[in-house]
Amino acid sequence: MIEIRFHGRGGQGAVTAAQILAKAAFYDGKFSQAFPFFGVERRGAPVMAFTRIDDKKIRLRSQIYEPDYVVVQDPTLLDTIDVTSGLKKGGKIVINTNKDIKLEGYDTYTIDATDVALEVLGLPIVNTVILGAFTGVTGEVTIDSLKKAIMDTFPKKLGEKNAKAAEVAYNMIKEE
Amino acid sequence: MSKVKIITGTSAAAEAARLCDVDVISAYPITPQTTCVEKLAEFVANGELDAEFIKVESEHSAISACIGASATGARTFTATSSQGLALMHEVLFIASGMRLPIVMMNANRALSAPINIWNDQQDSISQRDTGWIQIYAADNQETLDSIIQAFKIAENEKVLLPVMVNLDGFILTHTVEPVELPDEEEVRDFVGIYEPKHAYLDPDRPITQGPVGVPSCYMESKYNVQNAMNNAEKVIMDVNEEFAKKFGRKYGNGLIETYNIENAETVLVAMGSVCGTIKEVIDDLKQEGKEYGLLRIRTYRPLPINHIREALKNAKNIAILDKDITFGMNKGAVYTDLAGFLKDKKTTNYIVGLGGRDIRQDDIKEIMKHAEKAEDGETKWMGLKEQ
Amino acid sequence: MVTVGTIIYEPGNSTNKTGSWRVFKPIMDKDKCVMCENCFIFCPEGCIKEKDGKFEIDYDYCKGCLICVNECPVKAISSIREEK
Amino acid sequence: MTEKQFPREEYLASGHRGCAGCGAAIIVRQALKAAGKDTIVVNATGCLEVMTTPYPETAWRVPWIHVAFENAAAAASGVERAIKVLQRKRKKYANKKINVIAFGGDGGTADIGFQALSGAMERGHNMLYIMYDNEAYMNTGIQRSSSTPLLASTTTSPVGTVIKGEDRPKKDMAMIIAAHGVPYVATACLSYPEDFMNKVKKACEIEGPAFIHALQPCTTGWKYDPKYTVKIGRLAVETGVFPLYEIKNGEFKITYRPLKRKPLNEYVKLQKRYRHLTDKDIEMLQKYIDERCKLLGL
Repeated sequence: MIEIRFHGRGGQGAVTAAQILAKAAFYDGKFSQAFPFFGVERRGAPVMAFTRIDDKKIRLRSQIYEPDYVVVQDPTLLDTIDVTSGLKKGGKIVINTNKDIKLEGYDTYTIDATDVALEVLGLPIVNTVILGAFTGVTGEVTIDSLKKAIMDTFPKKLGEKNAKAAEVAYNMIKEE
Repeated sequence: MSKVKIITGTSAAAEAARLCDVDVISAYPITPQTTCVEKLAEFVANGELDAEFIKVESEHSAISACIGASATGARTFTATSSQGLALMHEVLFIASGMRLPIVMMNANRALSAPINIWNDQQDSISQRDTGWIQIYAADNQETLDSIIQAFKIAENEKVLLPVMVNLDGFILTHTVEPVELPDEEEVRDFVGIYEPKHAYLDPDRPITQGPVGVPSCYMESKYNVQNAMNNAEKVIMDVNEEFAKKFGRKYGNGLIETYNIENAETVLVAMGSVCGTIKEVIDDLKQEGKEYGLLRIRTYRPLPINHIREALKNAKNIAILDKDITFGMNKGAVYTDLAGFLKDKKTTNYIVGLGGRDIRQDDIKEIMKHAEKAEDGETKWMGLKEQ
Repeated sequence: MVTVGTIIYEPGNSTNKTGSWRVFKPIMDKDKCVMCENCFIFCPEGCIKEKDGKFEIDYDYCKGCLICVNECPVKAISSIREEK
Repeated sequence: MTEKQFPREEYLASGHRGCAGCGAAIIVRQALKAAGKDTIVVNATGCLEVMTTPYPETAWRVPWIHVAFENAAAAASGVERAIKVLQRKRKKYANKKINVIAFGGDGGTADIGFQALSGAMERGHNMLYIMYDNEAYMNTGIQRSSSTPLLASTTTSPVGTVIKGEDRPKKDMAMIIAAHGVPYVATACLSYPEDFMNKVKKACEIEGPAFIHALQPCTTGWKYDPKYTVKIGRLAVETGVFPLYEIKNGEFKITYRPLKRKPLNEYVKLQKRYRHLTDKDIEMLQKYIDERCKLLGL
């Protein structure tokens, strides 16, 4: 079973990202589950969301403490939160930042998702962009399934734009 | 055509109500149920469900309007959680006493104070004696399937009791996972149309519903409810079978579900989503050559006493998990219910997951180990921090 | 046997004879009555009924409140002590 | 008078257990004669419910439901919407206009049922709510409600050595409901059956929520000879204690205007709940009533 943790701020769509990833895995023929960290956070506050992916039906209902992957949607979170908490040794972490960051002991990937989002979507909403990067980095889901999952999460036009944004990020990170 | 969607538990509940073509919905928002009524409001607003949605000003009015609607002959659905369910309390007795087959989704959440929006089962457990059938779902698929079954159970002429389908707050309500949505036509064929013979208000048949139950009739009236509960046991099993035949899924015998119980001396008894985690642990330990079993109580009311006793007949150590507490007794309600008819067994009670305290696999392992050795019968509060 | 849901299926079957409650008894003088309907519409029991164009008091149910006596504009209803 | 003024059909059967001279029974008889057969009654817990339905007997000849004390308006909401959806989806109650009438006492309406009532009125259900106001909790033995008038004695607003009767004025339910913007609000009294029944008819005909605040003299709670139920109701109106008006689509209209308002004394002297009043008390009350009548243009 693969476990992924998303870090974001309330309103940035971390929960939606976790759900889209779960959908994408399902379209790949796998079983999946996604859930938010059940907090009391409001818009702007740090939030977490989780995805589990497995080849068999997922029955586990506890929270995720030792993820295989971590996704960080907002670089400012790095200052206040231990984003690598519990991350498995050598685990991959994908961070939205325009800086070159390396986190000791982990496979760190960076992408300026805000820039991509502004360019493709015209909005600084990074959740689909960073999912594209995550897909490129990990290969845990296929880019086609990710795009499909994005398309059926948003209304038609918005879905197309977001799928495009994910693909741009996917290609960018692949080329690195 | 059935189709699989990745949806939350509350969406699954809303989808079930839509598939059952409910006539009247009356509900009030409360975390973590809210997304269910939002979804239903959306269905009605988009014409995907032809129903009247009464946007009441409280849960008390929600269930009261449900009674009015059901007593007029409409298929009626509501949803709530925690404080909302507690606010409904007095009216819940009235729904069962009037024999109205209302179906409710309850998102299990802790009760104040301190205020807490997270999961435990104190809310529905506290409504144990209201005469409602109580089903506890273990995942989102079961939530959807149970609500469909609930209408068929509730509206059965031998039953005619309201049904509460419980799902763990956040753990299921806010988790997305694959859920198969059965074909609408097939569901409607399965549940049929609600055509009450006993209770409906019609000027051409002026009946009096909810009269004064004088001492000469009150006991009989309540005995009727108990009889209906007795009948419900078989009806729930039959509906579970019938559902399996039509839709290919079943939940134990409808009343209880067992897992690896035949190989195990130590058996855990639990309700709701934690059973998934327990199964996972059982499978892990099996690989290490250790055998543990699970008895999941799916139907808490009627409590299937004979089925539980039979399932546990070979168990040596019985660990009963409660997401609730009976203050002043230091036991959970499930434990106190079961202890009465498992007198010859060694039973230990574990209070778990109150107010959203996560139940980890390690907690389950600890319970298993503890139950094997426990002698004193003391209740153990799992994960309690030192004060 | 108590019905399912304790429902009463026979409308208006409250046939218990509340006339036995009476201490005073209204007596209607049909000749004086002008059919103004005051007694009829003010009776809490609905036991003043029209029969053959005249009002009659149904003593099976009249509790003897004497509203009719008090509201009759032509004094067609008088009261006496109930004899038991 | 040759033409029949009032319908002969009875929808509340004799044999109910109301007190001799019960005003609530008169209100129900009159209201149902006006509403007719195609009516469903929702009843809050209270005297009316208790006295009419000791199982297995019922005084009701229309379909009737009682759920609890504080939720008649909510239960009626459910009945009304169920009729609507069943007419639409299942062709039940086809081609029939069904009146949904809720009866609640002052406690079940102005106090414990206030929230449910406010919700139902605000939501626009096509129903009529009739508050039969006997100005205290009569079913439990004459305790004060928010509808108990100033200085009236009840068991929880007793005449003591320090406090003499109810110390708060009566809550104005009709105006509160009018503020909800519902299409029809009226006050009524059983002593004016034509006026009351006209209002019930209008309330049933109008689309949307309607509310009638009906004053109901209570022989037991107000402590008077049962034969005076109608007379005391009439005096309440003639003195201006309980003015009769309606507010139809926002338009206020006095429906009965006494030629000359009678002095309050005539009203209070018949009721033992007021027997402790001094001349000064009556003067104070008279002034209070005069001011209120002035506001209404009476």
